[in-house]
Amino acid sequence: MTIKGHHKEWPPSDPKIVKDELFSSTIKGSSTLKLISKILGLLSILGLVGLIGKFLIDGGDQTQWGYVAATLAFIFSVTGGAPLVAIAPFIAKANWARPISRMAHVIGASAIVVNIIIMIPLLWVLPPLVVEGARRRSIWFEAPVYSPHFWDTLSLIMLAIAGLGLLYVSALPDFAIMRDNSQGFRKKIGNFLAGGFVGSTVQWSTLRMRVGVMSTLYFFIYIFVHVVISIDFSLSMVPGWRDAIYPMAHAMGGIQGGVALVIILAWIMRKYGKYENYLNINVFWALGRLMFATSLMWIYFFYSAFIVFWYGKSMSDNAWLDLLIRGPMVYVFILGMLFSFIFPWWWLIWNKVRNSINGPVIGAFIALTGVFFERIRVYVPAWSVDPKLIHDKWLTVIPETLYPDIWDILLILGSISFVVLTVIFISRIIPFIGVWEVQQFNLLAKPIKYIKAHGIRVAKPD
Amino acid sequence: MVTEEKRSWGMVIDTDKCNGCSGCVTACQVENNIPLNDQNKFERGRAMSWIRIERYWEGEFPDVKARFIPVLCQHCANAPCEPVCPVYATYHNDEGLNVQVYNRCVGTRYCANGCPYTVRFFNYWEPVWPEDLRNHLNPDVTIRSRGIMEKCSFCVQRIKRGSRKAKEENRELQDGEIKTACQEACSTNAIVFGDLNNPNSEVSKLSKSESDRKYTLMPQLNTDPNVVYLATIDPLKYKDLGEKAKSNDH
Amino acid sequence: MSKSILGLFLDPNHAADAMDGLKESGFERGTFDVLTGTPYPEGAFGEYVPQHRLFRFPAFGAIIGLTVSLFLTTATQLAYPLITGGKPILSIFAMLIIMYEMTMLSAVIFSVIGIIFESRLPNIKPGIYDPRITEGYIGVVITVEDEDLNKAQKVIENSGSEEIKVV
Amino acid sequence: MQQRDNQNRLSQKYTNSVLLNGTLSTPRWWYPLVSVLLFFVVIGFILFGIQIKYGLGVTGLNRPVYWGLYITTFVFWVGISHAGIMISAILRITQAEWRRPVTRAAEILTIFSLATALVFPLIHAGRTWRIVYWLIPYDAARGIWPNIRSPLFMDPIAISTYLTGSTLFLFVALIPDLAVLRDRTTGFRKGFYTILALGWTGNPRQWKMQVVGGILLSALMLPIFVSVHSIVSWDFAVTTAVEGWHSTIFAPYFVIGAVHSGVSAVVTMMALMRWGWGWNDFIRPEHFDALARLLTVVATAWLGFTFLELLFAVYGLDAPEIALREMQIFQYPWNMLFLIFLLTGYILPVPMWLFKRVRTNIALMFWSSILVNIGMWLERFLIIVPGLARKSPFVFTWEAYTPSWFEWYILFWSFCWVTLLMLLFSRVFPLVPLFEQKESEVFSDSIKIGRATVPTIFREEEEEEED
Repeated sequence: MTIKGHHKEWPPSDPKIVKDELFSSTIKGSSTLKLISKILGLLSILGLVGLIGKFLIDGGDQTQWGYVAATLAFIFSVTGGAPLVAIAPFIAKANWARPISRMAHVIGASAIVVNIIIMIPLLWVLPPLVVEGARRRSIWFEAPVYSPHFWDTLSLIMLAIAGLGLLYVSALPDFAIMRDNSQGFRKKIGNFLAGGFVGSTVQWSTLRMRVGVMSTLYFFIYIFVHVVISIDFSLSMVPGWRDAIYPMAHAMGGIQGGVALVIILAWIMRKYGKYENYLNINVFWALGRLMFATSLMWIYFFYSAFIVFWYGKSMSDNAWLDLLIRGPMVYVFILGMLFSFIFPWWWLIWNKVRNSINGPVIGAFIALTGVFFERIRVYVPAWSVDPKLIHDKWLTVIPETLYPDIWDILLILGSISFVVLTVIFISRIIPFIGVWEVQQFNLLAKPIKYIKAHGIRVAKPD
Repeated sequence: MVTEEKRSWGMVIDTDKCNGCSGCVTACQVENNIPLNDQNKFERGRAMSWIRIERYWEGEFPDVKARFIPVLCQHCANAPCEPVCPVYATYHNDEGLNVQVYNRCVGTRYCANGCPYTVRFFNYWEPVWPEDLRNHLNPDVTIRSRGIMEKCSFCVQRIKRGSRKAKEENRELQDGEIKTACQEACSTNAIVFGDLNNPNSEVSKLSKSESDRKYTLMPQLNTDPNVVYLATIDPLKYKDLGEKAKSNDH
Repeated sequence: MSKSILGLFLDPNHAADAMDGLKESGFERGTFDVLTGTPYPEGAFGEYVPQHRLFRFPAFGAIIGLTVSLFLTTATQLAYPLITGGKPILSIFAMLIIMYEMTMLSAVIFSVIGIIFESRLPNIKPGIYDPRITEGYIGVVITVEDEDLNKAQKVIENSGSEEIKVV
Repeated sequence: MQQRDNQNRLSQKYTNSVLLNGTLSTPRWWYPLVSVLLFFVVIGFILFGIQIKYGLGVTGLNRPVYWGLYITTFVFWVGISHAGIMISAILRITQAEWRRPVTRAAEILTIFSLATALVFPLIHAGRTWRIVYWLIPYDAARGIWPNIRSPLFMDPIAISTYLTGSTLFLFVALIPDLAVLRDRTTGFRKGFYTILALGWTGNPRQWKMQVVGGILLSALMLPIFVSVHSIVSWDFAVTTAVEGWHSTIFAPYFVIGAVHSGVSAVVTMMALMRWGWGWNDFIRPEHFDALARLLTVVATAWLGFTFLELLFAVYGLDAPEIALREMQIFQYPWNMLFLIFLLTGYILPVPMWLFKRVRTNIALMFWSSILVNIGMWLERFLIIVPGLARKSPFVFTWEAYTPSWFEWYILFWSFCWVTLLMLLFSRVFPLVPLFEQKESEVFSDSIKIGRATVPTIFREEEEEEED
């Protein structure tokens, strides 16, 4: 555990160098990047085609829309979860997260368009609260019959606004730098976005205050979105499924995926963006720990629900087990269990793995796949329940396994590639590592020698 | 031929015949040495009766009907009371009985919480009988000390005695040979007790022939009880059923 | 006949100098050590950083606990198979909870044993020591043969020790 | 005596002299307080004996309210016990500096509250003298082992695991301070401490084991910490028969609530320690400030879980569940309890904690933390009892429940018991870990950024657990 090794990589202390290095990535674009973007663009178009095709063919039959719902749930929850990776350390005043907070915010803002696009046809097929005069059980009790459609859309839009706002307020100083140090349209953008930020004491304090407020706001909206969407788009479509922890487990899955996304992006930036000095091993170590913790949380939430149903043995309990565990999606369930918990747990439990560059990123890929399987495991059976049974006390007929058709596959590929494309696009505008964050980082933490021992001196403001 | 292992004791209660006379309650009290319920016990909600009559009013005044449901331990196959006991004081034996072993019980009262029918009773005090009743106690049944649970045992002492007798005379146990105390006391024969696994026993015959009236308490809990109820017949509502019920009576 | 010297310092830097001095004047590491009343950053005195195998202990403990609990939970149910509530005789999901607890328990117990063993406690003969070490003084101890006694003593004195004890 | 050395750090000499003032000398209030507590405790034991002799009729329990104040208090104490690991493990792993002065007190609170919690099943059981069949998994003469399928058997296993773990954790962290005591005592006590200190000298190897081992044990205790209250919650959650119990959210809901009440209990205790022993230099307003920030987050999360629990209670719109909630929230006296529970659990304290002036005011923090624990006790009461009182659709078996003075006294007894144990402990071992305190003094420093002086802390990379 010699420390000297770690601090070969440390952000340069000269602000000018920092600024130039970080902005370089927004300016220079390699040909491979262009090619990748083209491919992704093509795929995204195909995805749109898939969605439209799906709507034209299965528009009337909600039981066919499980995979679309799963895709939406997956994308909005993992991208929405990413900013929390920056928010939690911000609240806890943890210094290590400063280099990755910008990336987290960017990911949070990257899936807005996709979410809205997929939401539109889904709202069309989502049954209203009252079907054939009978009102189905939901969190909207006696509210108007289209409450889910309205509130879920609204909550998604709120999440989008909050994500953008968070990104904007935390990037303000960098826009100012852009305004001062670039020409052409970049200068214009910077001039427009920076909004006369010159870095006066007042502006800095308001900035800090704004970031704090936006972070808290974002967190609450994130939880709210998960509660309403997870219930309206899966839980309340299954008769007798009453599972109070499900929204929280859903949100936790999102956070797990968010951590994974941040790790992956950080790894790419380090490898291809040449940011070894900023994204050094300490960052990956801390993120690896988070990844490990979230994987444990997943099994904890799952088991809390499972043991209650398994022990209870009532009709609805057994229906839950039959539908979601040993039912149509049993193999997906096993895969999800492996990829969400068992593999990440056994991989990241080793300090040598966590305390490396490539270890956490492999774990991240595994966990991300796991979250995807989890969403499919829940949403597809929930949507393929026969709509006639929706008012029963408990589920009596377990639906058949539903396999994705060509449109579903197109949609899944397309939507994911569009999110990646958006991230690449944003990377052309603002640096993925906040310049002011790095300067703050340097101000508060630096490697020092204590008598003869090496370590870091971290300042704790207020 | 039906062997002992295969037995599954069960009961059919025809709520249409029950007139709520509470004879079964008294008989059970006497047969099973259940402590006397005085006023204080009732006031404090600690009265014990292994079988009780639940009474409901149906319809609006003036044409109100009283409905009675005799409720006793349902001897469920998926009994929620069994797995929660830390000391196996209650478990499912191979004759389909949900048995309570007084010696093992430490009185956590968890089983009572688990039971949806609230037919399990706890001895808050040491039971006492007035001097002149001491000699009336049933010698076949243990007196339960303070601090343990007790509940309907389907008169297990009678079952044991009956099967022992049959073994001694080495013959098959006849259906209806064993009668529970409540069954004997029932003036309208609303209660029938027997082996549900024996297709020729009266209980299985009844639950077959009357299948359209047959129901169990709280099916949503999936407890799979061994006590089957036959619904009351409202002649106006179910004419055909009414006919059938009459023909069954004699 | 070997003797041990204890030099008491108030200023950590002086203690560090003393350690350096001893190293330079050719005493091999392991013969001299530093005693403090509180953990200092590792290597603050250029002392010899000890290696340890602590992490083997909980792993071992966990394995033991898992096997024992697996055996117990299985055997106790099979020893007297009673059906309760229509649950299987070997109810895995109930067993898992017990196994989890017992695994963690034995992991904790073993790691505590490990901690005590790896810090070489209990230490029957603590050797030369001074109560003031728990008062903020920093002690530098060295065990030497008689002929090196003065040399070692010199080094410690020159590096500004408050007091020197020789036993 | 000089308090601060040339680098303006509290000198270790001063630290020793102040923090051992409860151990090497006896505070004036100690003997009177202990004797009073002892009196109440003894009465409690006598009452317990009476209950064993005459049976549980002495309580207010009935059918179907078979569980009452005893189980509520059991859950309450298990909840309080979550203070220790929350403070000393989680905050150690997240490297929160301000944890240092409270770690040990929190761990001791954990241990004693757990021990008390373990007593309650004994008090609660009908035949205490046969409890051994339940608690100890040994092959009894009857040839039957305890039923591992029963949550009531998982409880003792989990709790005793947690208890053993915390005790060992405490002992390991106690060794250096025992050495300090060994150096400052004479005669019999010196012998006692010498044996316990295992010949600690304070060389690098021993200190390294302290640091690394501390983190290792924290990482191992954390999963246990989460599991204990989850398993306790499953006592209720697996029961389908009782309305309002069969909910999947119980495990995390109970755990977060436990942290809420446990950390509040730590705040209460810190205030008492500061007042009782005058450790003003060590237990400082900023510690209360930090704990209050933590509590605000925890309490809000807990409120979210409470909301979900209620939401899904009515989600099904089943008549019995509605009847239960109707009584719990709208019927007297339950509505009063529910109101008090909401007020004291969240509505009153948390807004107070939003102001730094309150967070740094010891007296206010003391009272607000007391409020929280009143609320949390009521929470458990409102979960356990109404569900039983409105059990199952058989309305003829519904009953009310008024605890007897007997039960109230046992509740009071448990508080006296824990306090007594803590006081006795404080007479033998230091309540504030001396070496942690000294370590923070050594590691902390301050730098000037421009004109502002910012406190800093020296961090070395730590190893972590590998299994």
